Amino acid sequence: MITLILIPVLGGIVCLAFKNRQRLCMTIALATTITNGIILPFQIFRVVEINVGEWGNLGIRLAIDDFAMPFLLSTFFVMLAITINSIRKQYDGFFYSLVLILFGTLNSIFLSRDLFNIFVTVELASIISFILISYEKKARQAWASLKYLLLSSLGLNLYLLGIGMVYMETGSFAMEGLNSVSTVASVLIFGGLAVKSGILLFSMWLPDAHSSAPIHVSPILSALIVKIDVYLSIRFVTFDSFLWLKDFYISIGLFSAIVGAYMALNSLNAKRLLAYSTMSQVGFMMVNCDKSSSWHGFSHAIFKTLLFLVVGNISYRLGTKKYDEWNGRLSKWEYTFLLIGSLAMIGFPLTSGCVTKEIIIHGSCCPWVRGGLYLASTATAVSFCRLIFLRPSKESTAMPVTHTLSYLLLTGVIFVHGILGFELYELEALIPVSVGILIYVLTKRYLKPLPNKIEKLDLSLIAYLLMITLSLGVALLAT
Amino acid sequence: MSFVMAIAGTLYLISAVIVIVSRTSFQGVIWFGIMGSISSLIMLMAGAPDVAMTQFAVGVALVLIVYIMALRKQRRVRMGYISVPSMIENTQSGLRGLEWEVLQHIDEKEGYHVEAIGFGTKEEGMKAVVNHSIDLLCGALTEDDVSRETKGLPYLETSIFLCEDEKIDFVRLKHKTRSATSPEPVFHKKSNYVLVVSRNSEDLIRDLLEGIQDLHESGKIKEIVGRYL
Amino acid sequence: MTGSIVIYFSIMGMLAGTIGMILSKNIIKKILSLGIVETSINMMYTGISSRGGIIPPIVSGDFSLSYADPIPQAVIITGIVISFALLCLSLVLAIIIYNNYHTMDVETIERNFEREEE
Amino acid sequence: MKVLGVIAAIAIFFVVLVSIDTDKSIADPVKAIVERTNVPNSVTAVYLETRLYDTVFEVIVFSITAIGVATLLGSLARAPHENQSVFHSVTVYSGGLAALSITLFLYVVLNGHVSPGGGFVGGVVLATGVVTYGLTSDFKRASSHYDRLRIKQLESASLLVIFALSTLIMLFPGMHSRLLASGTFGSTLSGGLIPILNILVGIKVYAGAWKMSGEFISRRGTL
Repeated sequence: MITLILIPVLGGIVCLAFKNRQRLCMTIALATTITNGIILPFQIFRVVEINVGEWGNLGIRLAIDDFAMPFLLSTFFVMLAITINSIRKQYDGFFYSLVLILFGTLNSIFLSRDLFNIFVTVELASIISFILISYEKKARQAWASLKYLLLSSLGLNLYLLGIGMVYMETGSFAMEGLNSVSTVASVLIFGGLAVKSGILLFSMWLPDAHSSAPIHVSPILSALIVKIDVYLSIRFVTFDSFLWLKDFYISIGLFSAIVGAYMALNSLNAKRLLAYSTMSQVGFMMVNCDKSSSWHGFSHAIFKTLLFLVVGNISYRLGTKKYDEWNGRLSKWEYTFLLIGSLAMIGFPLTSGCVTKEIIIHGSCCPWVRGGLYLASTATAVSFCRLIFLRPSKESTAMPVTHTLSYLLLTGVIFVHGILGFELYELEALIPVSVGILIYVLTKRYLKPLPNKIEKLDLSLIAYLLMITLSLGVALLAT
Repeated sequence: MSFVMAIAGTLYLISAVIVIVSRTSFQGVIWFGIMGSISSLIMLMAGAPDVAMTQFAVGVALVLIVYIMALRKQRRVRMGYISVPSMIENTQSGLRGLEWEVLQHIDEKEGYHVEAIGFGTKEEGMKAVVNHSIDLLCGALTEDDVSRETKGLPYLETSIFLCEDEKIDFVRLKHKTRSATSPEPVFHKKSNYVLVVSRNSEDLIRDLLEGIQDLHESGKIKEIVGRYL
Repeated sequence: MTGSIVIYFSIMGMLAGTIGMILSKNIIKKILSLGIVETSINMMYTGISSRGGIIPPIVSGDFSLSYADPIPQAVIITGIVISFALLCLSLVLAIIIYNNYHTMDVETIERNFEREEE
Repeated sequence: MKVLGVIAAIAIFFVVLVSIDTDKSIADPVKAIVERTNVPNSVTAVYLETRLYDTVFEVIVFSITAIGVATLLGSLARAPHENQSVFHSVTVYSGGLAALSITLFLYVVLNGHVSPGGGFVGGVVLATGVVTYGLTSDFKRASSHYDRLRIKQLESASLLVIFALSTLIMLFPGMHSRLLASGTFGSTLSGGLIPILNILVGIKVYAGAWKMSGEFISRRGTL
């Protein structure tokens, strides 16, 4: 099981050593991802636990179980698609070593059962994402990355404070200690990691960071780094001292789903639309924190990567991110993959998005939550109709083979998952989709971009601290 | 033992607060170094020599070098000044005056290293600006002092008076010891005080313009003028 | 007893750092306040380790002395080096921004970005 | 609006201050650690043997940041540092300081498992010494050693060796504890693979810290 972590990291270090030979690093990246994919099925389906170095309670424990399995699968698929897609963009060796080490770190986060080890690996993943966001050294990317850095390291310091309290109360950093820990420590641990989770008001840095990142970096951010906290929250909710979190998540998840979809509705920039919809999809995952949301994490990672790659390459080719200027200039192939991605995002039957979204909607606890989720999925439907109703141009410009290869890989996963998991009640999903299309056609002209004043550095910092005080109040009242 | 720790803890908090309220970020960095060494001292007393060594080496020595390198970005601004009472003058406690206050406000945001050089007369100062030996000249200069090679940035309206056929601006007139017999000063024309900047420092001009505009918007200019005139 | 004093002071230090981060307008000041939060956390972990005793955990044979707890200390050495790495990265980003906009002031930077947005 | 943020921060930390209970369970693992690793300095034993897994990620964080800073700063113009205002008294002192930091580096790294110290401290101490020498007196001479000693190749080689050694230790803990038990308690050669890891981490951290501050200096000019 350790090989899942060691092979990508080893590949990353070798790339680091030969970082000026670009072709060699690209082949190393491809080879490592594929070998990781080959050994993945043997590791995933056995529940295994390892004490690293047989140190028992003092040392670090790694364990695999079915919470982590969907995330490991999605990490592999996303990394494979991105490596294939980035062959034409001539990134230098350092980019591939960053991506590979990030791959290994994500695998390690999904396996580790030790709180401080999670801190170090999440910190490494964030440092890699800060460098990747500002990889093209533009001032806008540097500012988005700096905002993300300040907020995320303040959050991780609160997380460190929470672990300190856990160590004081239980005497070790093991995750089982979370069963008998004070609520304030659980709030700090939740609040510290929530800054990276993409829930609205917690991480207001997300739209800027995901929309200004380079083409092959924003899918990594949206599909993988956001899933770190989704996975950790699913795991934390199973412990006793986090019981208050389960119903707190319902309210903020629902709030984030609806308001995120509304903000996605009103954005003109395509990448910003996808960033806001990531925040609303995270809200979907958080509503009921159990295996269904981890599978929704898997399907969201796949179709969000497809969307970000397609949108990124189109905006790179046409030079503009505003999608209403794309009318009539998209090639046929690009339009079809954009259509598939948006349909999966809306939750059209036969796609993986619909399978997992329906499980969540049916699994949600009470009717008002189900109504809220339907409202959010209609709002998502309206916002993605803007991409669906773009007219492709007549002549079909050739698309590079690496792009088609990676898109086909992702669409294959979407449809296989969609068809395998097809249930009858999924036809219900057609209702929000059709209502969404109807609303879109009626109100096409009135939608104008919202002022994003809340995304300023100071305001997102204050919003984050206010949300932590809110969760502190909810936790103390609940127990 | 716990008494000593309490003292060190309060010292630590005081230096942390000073870092936050320090005016320029350069001062903040120095106090950050002091705070880092106090915290490594506390760690040593708390029985963690390894951590104290790492904190001191990383958190104080290397951090200070990196910060100074980052703050090193500030431009070295060579400022010539002609001392005019209440506009800009060199008192024993350093430079004081309305123009110095304006420059301080602009410097606060940009964080310049200002080197002040005194000049006897206007002509000397203007010659120094023309041959770019200084970047900026100030000292109650008005628009008609600005020659072609330099650039005048107006920051305060004033009026010029004719007194004994010599053009005197408002401030110098106020401080000029007028004997009873001198004729009443006659209002000559509207003009405004200028900061004379040498042409080749473009970003300095842009920053000063931005600072002056910010001063007018935020209304601080009236408050400063009220204090000095 | 000494451990809890260090812990209380470090939490107050974290409070000071967070308030500094909110109130300061200059990017370098915000990064400095972040440094204060990180130094306070590192100090808190030495407080946690010295609850049991303040004798440095370098053993010279007999285990009867009341040693400080080595695990938080070892763990926080990693934390210190990580906070240094974060600090260098944030300073580089601040310099890149300074080179384009010649200002370290948060409002002017965000005003420039809004002007570019339209 | 900022006042709201300040009030929220005060509320959070006040509740934390009130609810911290420092004397709940005080663990004392020194005996278990030292007995198994047979190394006097239990802090180094923890972060190089018990929690070696964290330290591997830690070294990767440091090297990634060092190269990341170098590439991100690559976009800026190199600042000329010919007219370095050199004060001769300072050069003598900083030269002596650099030499002293080399000896301190060797002491701290070699018996980091016996007396307080270790790879991280040693690397940073040496980097600070050499950087102050480079800053105050002659940056070109200070950075010439970087290519003469081929530290770039040494750095990536030490990263690979650290990674290989730590995977070996983690995969075969039994063998490593037998190796640890063989050395006599407290002597410099006693720590099994720990001193070797210490030296490699020291070189790695020195190279990373030197590259980072060197990049800063060459971009922003010396004092």
